[in-house]
Amino acid sequence: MPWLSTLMGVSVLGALGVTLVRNDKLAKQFTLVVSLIVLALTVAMAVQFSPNGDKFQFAETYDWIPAFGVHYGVAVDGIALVLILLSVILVPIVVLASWHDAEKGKRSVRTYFSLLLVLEAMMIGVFAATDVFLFYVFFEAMLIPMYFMIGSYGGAQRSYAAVKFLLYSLFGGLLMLVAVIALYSIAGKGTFMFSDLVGTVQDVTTQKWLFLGFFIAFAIKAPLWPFHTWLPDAAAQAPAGAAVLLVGVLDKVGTYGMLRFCLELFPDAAKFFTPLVITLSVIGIVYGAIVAIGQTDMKRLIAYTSVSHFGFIAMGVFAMTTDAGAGATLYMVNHGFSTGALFLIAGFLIHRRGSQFISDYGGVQKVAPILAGTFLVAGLSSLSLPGLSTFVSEFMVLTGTYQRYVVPSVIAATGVILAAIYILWMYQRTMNGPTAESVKSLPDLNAREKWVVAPLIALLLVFGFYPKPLLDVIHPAVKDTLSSVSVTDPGAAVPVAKEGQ
Amino acid sequence: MEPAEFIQHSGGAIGVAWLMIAFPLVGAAILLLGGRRTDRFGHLVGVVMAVASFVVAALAFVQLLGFQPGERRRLIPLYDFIPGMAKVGLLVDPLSISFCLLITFVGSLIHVYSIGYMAHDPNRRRFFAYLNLFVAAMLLLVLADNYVALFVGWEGVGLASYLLIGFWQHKPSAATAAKKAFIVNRVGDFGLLIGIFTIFATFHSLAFAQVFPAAHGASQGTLTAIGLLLLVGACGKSAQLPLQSWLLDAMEGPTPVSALIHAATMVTAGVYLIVRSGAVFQGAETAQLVVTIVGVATLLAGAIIGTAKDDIKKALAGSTMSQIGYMVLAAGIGPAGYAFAIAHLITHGFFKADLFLGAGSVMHGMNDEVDMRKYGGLRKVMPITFVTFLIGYLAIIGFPLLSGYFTKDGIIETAMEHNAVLGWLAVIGAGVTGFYMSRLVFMTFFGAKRWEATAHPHESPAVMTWPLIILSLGAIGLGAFLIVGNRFMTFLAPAVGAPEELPTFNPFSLTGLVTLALVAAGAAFAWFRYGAAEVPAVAPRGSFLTTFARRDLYGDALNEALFMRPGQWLTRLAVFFDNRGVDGLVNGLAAGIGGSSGRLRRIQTGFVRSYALSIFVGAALLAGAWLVVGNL
Amino acid sequence: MNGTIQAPTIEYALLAPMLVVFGAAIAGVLVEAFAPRYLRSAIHLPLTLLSLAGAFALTVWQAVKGVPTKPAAMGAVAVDGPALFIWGAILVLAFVSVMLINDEDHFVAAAAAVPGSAEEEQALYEGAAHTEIYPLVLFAVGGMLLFPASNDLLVAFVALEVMSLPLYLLCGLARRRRLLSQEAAVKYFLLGAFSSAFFLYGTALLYGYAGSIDLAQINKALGAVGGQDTLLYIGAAMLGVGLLFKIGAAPFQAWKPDVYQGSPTPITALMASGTLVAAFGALLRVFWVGLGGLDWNWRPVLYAVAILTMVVGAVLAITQTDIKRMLAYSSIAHGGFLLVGVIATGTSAAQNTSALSGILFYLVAYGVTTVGAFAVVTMVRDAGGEAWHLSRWAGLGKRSPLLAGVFAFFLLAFAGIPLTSGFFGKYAVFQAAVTGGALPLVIVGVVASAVAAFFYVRVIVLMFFSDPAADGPTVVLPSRGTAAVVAFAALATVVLGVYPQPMLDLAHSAAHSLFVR
Amino acid sequence: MTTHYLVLSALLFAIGGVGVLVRRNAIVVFMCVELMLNACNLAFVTFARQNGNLDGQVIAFFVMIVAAAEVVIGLAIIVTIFRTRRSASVDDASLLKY
Repeated sequence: MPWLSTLMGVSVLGALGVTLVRNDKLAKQFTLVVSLIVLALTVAMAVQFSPNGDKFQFAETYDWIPAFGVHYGVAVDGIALVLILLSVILVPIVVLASWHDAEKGKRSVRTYFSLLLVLEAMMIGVFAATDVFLFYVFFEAMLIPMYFMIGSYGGAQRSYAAVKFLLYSLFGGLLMLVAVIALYSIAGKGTFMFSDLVGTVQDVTTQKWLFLGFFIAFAIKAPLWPFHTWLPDAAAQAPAGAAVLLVGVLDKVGTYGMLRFCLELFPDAAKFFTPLVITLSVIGIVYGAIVAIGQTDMKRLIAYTSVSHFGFIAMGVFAMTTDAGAGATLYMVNHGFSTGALFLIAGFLIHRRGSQFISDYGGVQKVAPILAGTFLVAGLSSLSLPGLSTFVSEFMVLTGTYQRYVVPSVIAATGVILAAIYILWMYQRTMNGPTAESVKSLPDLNAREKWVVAPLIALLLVFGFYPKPLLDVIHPAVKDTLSSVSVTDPGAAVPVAKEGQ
Repeated sequence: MEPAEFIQHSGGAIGVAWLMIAFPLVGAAILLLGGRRTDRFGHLVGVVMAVASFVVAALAFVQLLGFQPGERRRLIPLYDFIPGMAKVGLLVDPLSISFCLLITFVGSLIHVYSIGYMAHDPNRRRFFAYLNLFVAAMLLLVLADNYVALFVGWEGVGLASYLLIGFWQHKPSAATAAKKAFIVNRVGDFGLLIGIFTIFATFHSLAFAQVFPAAHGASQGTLTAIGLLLLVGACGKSAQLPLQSWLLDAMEGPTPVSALIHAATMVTAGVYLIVRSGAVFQGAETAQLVVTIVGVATLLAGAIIGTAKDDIKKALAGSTMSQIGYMVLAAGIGPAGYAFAIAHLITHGFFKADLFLGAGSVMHGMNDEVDMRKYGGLRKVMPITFVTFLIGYLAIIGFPLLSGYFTKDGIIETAMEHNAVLGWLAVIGAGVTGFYMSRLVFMTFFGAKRWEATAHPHESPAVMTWPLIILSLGAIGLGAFLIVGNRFMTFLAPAVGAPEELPTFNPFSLTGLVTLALVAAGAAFAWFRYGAAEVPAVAPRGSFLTTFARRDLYGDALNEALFMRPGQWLTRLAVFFDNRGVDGLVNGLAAGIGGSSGRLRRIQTGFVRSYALSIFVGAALLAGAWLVVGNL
Repeated sequence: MNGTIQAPTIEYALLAPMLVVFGAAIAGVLVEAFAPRYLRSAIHLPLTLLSLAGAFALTVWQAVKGVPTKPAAMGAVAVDGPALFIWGAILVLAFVSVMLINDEDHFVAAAAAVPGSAEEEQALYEGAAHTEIYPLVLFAVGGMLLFPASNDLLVAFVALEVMSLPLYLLCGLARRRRLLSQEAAVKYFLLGAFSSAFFLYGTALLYGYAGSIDLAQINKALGAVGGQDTLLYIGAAMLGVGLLFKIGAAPFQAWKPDVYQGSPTPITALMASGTLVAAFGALLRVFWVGLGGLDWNWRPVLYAVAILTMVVGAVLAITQTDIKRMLAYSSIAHGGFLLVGVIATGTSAAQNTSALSGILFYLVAYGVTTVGAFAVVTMVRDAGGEAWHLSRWAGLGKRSPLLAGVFAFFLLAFAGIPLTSGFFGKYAVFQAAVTGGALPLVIVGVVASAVAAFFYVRVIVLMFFSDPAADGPTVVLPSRGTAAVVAFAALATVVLGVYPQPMLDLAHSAAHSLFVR
Repeated sequence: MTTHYLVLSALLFAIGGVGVLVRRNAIVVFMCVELMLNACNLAFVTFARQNGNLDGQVIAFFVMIVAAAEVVIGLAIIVTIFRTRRSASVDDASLLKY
């Protein structure tokens, strides 16, 4: 069964279907059902994935544009699989969370949900693409639905934010296009299939230039310091649901791209640039966190926390140890859930009070304890509290990095302290203290909102204590990636007795 | 005597040791997820879960005693937590079981006590949920068989502590204190994390059973680094210098919390960590030296702070700092000190919980007044509280034959043998303890009544006094039970090792006598100042030293000047830089292109002749370029 | 010689498409002369469309039958693969443009009447119309067909004039804003004539250099003739001026915004699509065939021109407030992107083929999209005619989501977003350029694309993210022709964006044999 | 020998070109363009002589025809705008700009 095509097909047909439904409420329900079907299908696919089987599974390859050597090639390895799972899990949650978001501005509700499903198809496609060109196509094309979601349904500064988002990403993408073209012509294989391109560029100088072309695009997308300034604007202006997909999934394409393309296609260049990337990541971690502390706008604050978190992910990718790589991949998934929860709950709060500014709140815990409690849990996941899944990934990234780069990982670990400051200070200012007059009559979470938050928190908890199912899938893929970069994990200085001896 | 081998275990109460964690965890889950529906019986669920946990701990203890001493380190594997990095399991050995008993027993008592103490709080259910959560996390911390799981518990107790300090979150001071506790603890955790990284990088394992036997193989430098980093973690959690500042603020939490978390159990986790990682510290003398210095410095600092506080809970908090300083000091000495450190930890758990709960009982009767200057003469109206408090007091100052006498004296003696300077400083600390604890008792229970007009002090209900009574029994007898005949040292030996030559208890050693004399002098001085003399309702200005102590040795001021203000300044700078610098560059580039577009379009004048000119000039340029290229 | 003049051999079958168009044009003139006024329109439209369709059919037939390998008409006209492809493209674009032109509302009632005068009132009242438009368009299209196929410079010059002269007139025939329209006509005419003089002078110099105006002969002479290099270089440069003027390359771009803005929108559509395609065809033929041996010489020059064109087009478009002007600058930028492809020649035939097929694909993709975009512009109206000012387009997405959506889609295609035709066009050209070693040019190209994206996106922002003005423009109910044009353009943009393979194959097979010599 | 003619042709072309740039009257501008075309003709004829074939002379005839056609169109346009604006100055027609 062509699983991946089916997933995308269902989403796209769903998107078309939504535009045909006349009634807004029906359209929402329809979208929810479609996204749940996609989720169910993905889960059905995921259980058939054998972690130690072929590297790429569920592969489908057809010629698309033979003139350019372009294929419609999709398949997943462990890394792609978990990211697709992340995407399809978040979509129904976002649909449910955005139930009333599109209604504010008298904009078309159906369009919003239709865009959401289009985006879902593209998110699946971008992670599943095994053809570099196809990846690029999805990479760029997925900007458009997000652009419309931010621009049409966002906050007051929405068009500025949307344009900035689009142009910044487009700029990076175009640089990548040059590199893609150059890769094709240098490889001279007449094909864009990833597996055929691996190892074709031998010259190190060429590798470096091509690497930069790809990397800058991914660094903008991720976003890595200093290419991050579009994110706070975009995330703050986007409706909460779109912000979740933007930060939770779209940005992961950047770090995913680094892991998949920058490392495997240009191993020597990747090694050459590792010090630079690690430095940028570490700066991003600390800087993002410090700037987050100084924010007055909740959504901007969350966006800056993500800048910090993406620093961790990039650092893990480029540390080039199995632990760090697997940790970084897991981080991508966990961060999706964690930031997703934060954005959504902050969105609920903002929706109630109509302000994004922290200073407009205070003492919400008293009037809306469930909202406050879930917000705290989401916040704690952002500061990587053990017991929540984000801890596992951050721990793995830091431990893995420490094995090779001691000083960077130590500096990065200060992010642990800074995270506590930005999260708890925000929590204190919004939720604690005497109840502010303006929030006295704030209602607590309703049933729909609880259904939005519950699965996220459940996932955070379950993977916090039992990340093995994900890691079992991720590990072989990461090992494979690193072996194609031909790096080996540093060994132990002091051998220990193995278990059972 | 070297520690025993690790043995895989299954079956019996030890085999289901995870139930100890599971019970309170389930309790917390029921209470949190159940919401208001569980309001009516929530506190009972909490108590039952804590007691159930105690029962499992007790049964496990009994089972453990059934093994030969050399076979008392039992590993119970649970599951693969982080594949390739950490398999999670439990380690039941004399050390962990001691903690389990302390935590579950004192914890259960405090649960019971809280039923009364929190009776009128609308959020009592939530309080019990957090207490249960704490117990579960604390048990995970001590039962974990590897550093990751330990860290999970470590942070878990931090979370519970955060939630409980800020339980009355509507008070800004409570919310701020909670946040401060968490953040300062995070600084410690940062050190602990790096320590764990180093362990993993060195051994490629985080399991105690693999790391400890191999520890001697690592280089001195590595072990020192690990030791110091673990110490940073311990300092955070155990409020040792320089990460002590949060503990005093933490008294914003309800008093049972102060008793359980910030006196009896959580704050001693640092001591646990150091003792548990003995294999690492014993290979790193420098690290051990630093540990002892930190311990001594903190025991003195805590004692000094305790002398100046009028807030009964803060005075006790200073005392807690000081007592943990003793434990850390002992833990830094090595196997000779481990047993005393843990023994003092246990007895301290009893008498300090007793004192805190007693203080809570007083506050309960005094409309939550905490200022001792508004107490006085309470012994008559609160007889049970008074008696139990008095026992706790005598225990802590080291009154002969009570618990503290044995355990603290053990520490001082060992320290004296290890390093005379440290030993004498510890003795001085004991003297100061005698003063500030006496001051506290005299101001509270003796002298004239200085109550507010609205106060109607009364004895607390039985649900609160019974825990006091039980705890005070522990405060009386536990020390002798553990120390006499080196019972505890022998018991712990399989877990932490013991010196080849067991110490002999000498009640008439020089050190012991001097200590007693100093304590007596301190108590007497306190009597003259606060027992016999009138206590002014408002604290006198006092000397520079008094202010120094009142202001927590300027710890907060130092933090503020060194970290907070520069931090705020840095934050503002970073935000400004981000908006104007990084983003400014991006926007500036865009504006630059837009601006040049605006200027360049003026070239398009609209006059056809100027267009013709551009064609003419263009043609000339084209021809010129062609010629230049052609003739190259 | 001997006093006997041999009759030239003319391959009428090969030239049939052009002959059909020219024949129909002449027939159109006769219709003007003899048919009664009320019938003219009814005759012209079918005549024009049928002739274009017929010419297209003949072109297809020609292509199916087999592409000739020798120039036709005594070496004057080369009907080769690229020419046939370009013919097909021009004919399709002309066909759809005529469907726009058919909407007579765009053209002046009486060109001779002074704007605002009583005569004009009268003409309007009578419903007069200049039906000469149709034969003029056919003449222009005929010129467009001949221009890229001309194999010697004289034919090229004549074709250039045949193409341009009717367009000069057509530019001045707008129904509304007649002052602007007339100004556009004057400017276009004067500058066009000026530039064709350069073209002619270049022809003269090359004739002097090579002794022939036949492109193949000139190329042959490049190596053989010595000592007259200055003549050659200046001649080639002058020729270049004429050609670059037509495609609107900087610094010869100045006419484009003014003329595009002032002309009747359907004519703008024809110019932006058909003329551009024809001019690029001619440019390629002249440079690749006539000056092919001189590529080491002209490549650096065109390199600079391409960069300047892309930058000027992209940067100046940013601050435009008039939709047609903005599209004009966009067309300049696209001309620059296409020039990148012209430079992407190489030593191997495969490289040249891929560059040529890339350009051909780009021309089709851009042409179709641009006609569609101008068709949309004709539909957004104010009281005074088309609403050109961008601020008037605010909130169009809310008033008329479908139209705005289609227009946004065209804009995204211009910007080169994947899954639109514009992306593959740009990709094809850039890929050829990278393979040809012009990487720096491609980097400038993508940076310019990013800048260009800004103003496309800005229009989308206006249409969708801004609130509509209270007295915003109305969207007229499109005539069947206009609707068909928009639908066709949208469909083509989608199909070429999602499944470009057939068109790429076509372009490739057209380019495969390259230009005949 | 033919060089003089070529120089004259170039001069005429340049004069025509400069005339387009400096003259305001549309008719005069247009005449300058015609001058440029005639300069081309002179060059063609000269080169024909130089190259010894007739092509150049034939071309000159073609150019004359084209120039005539251009005149027709050009005058029509110029007259129309003159009627509207009552001015033949090309500088007056500058509404379309920037």
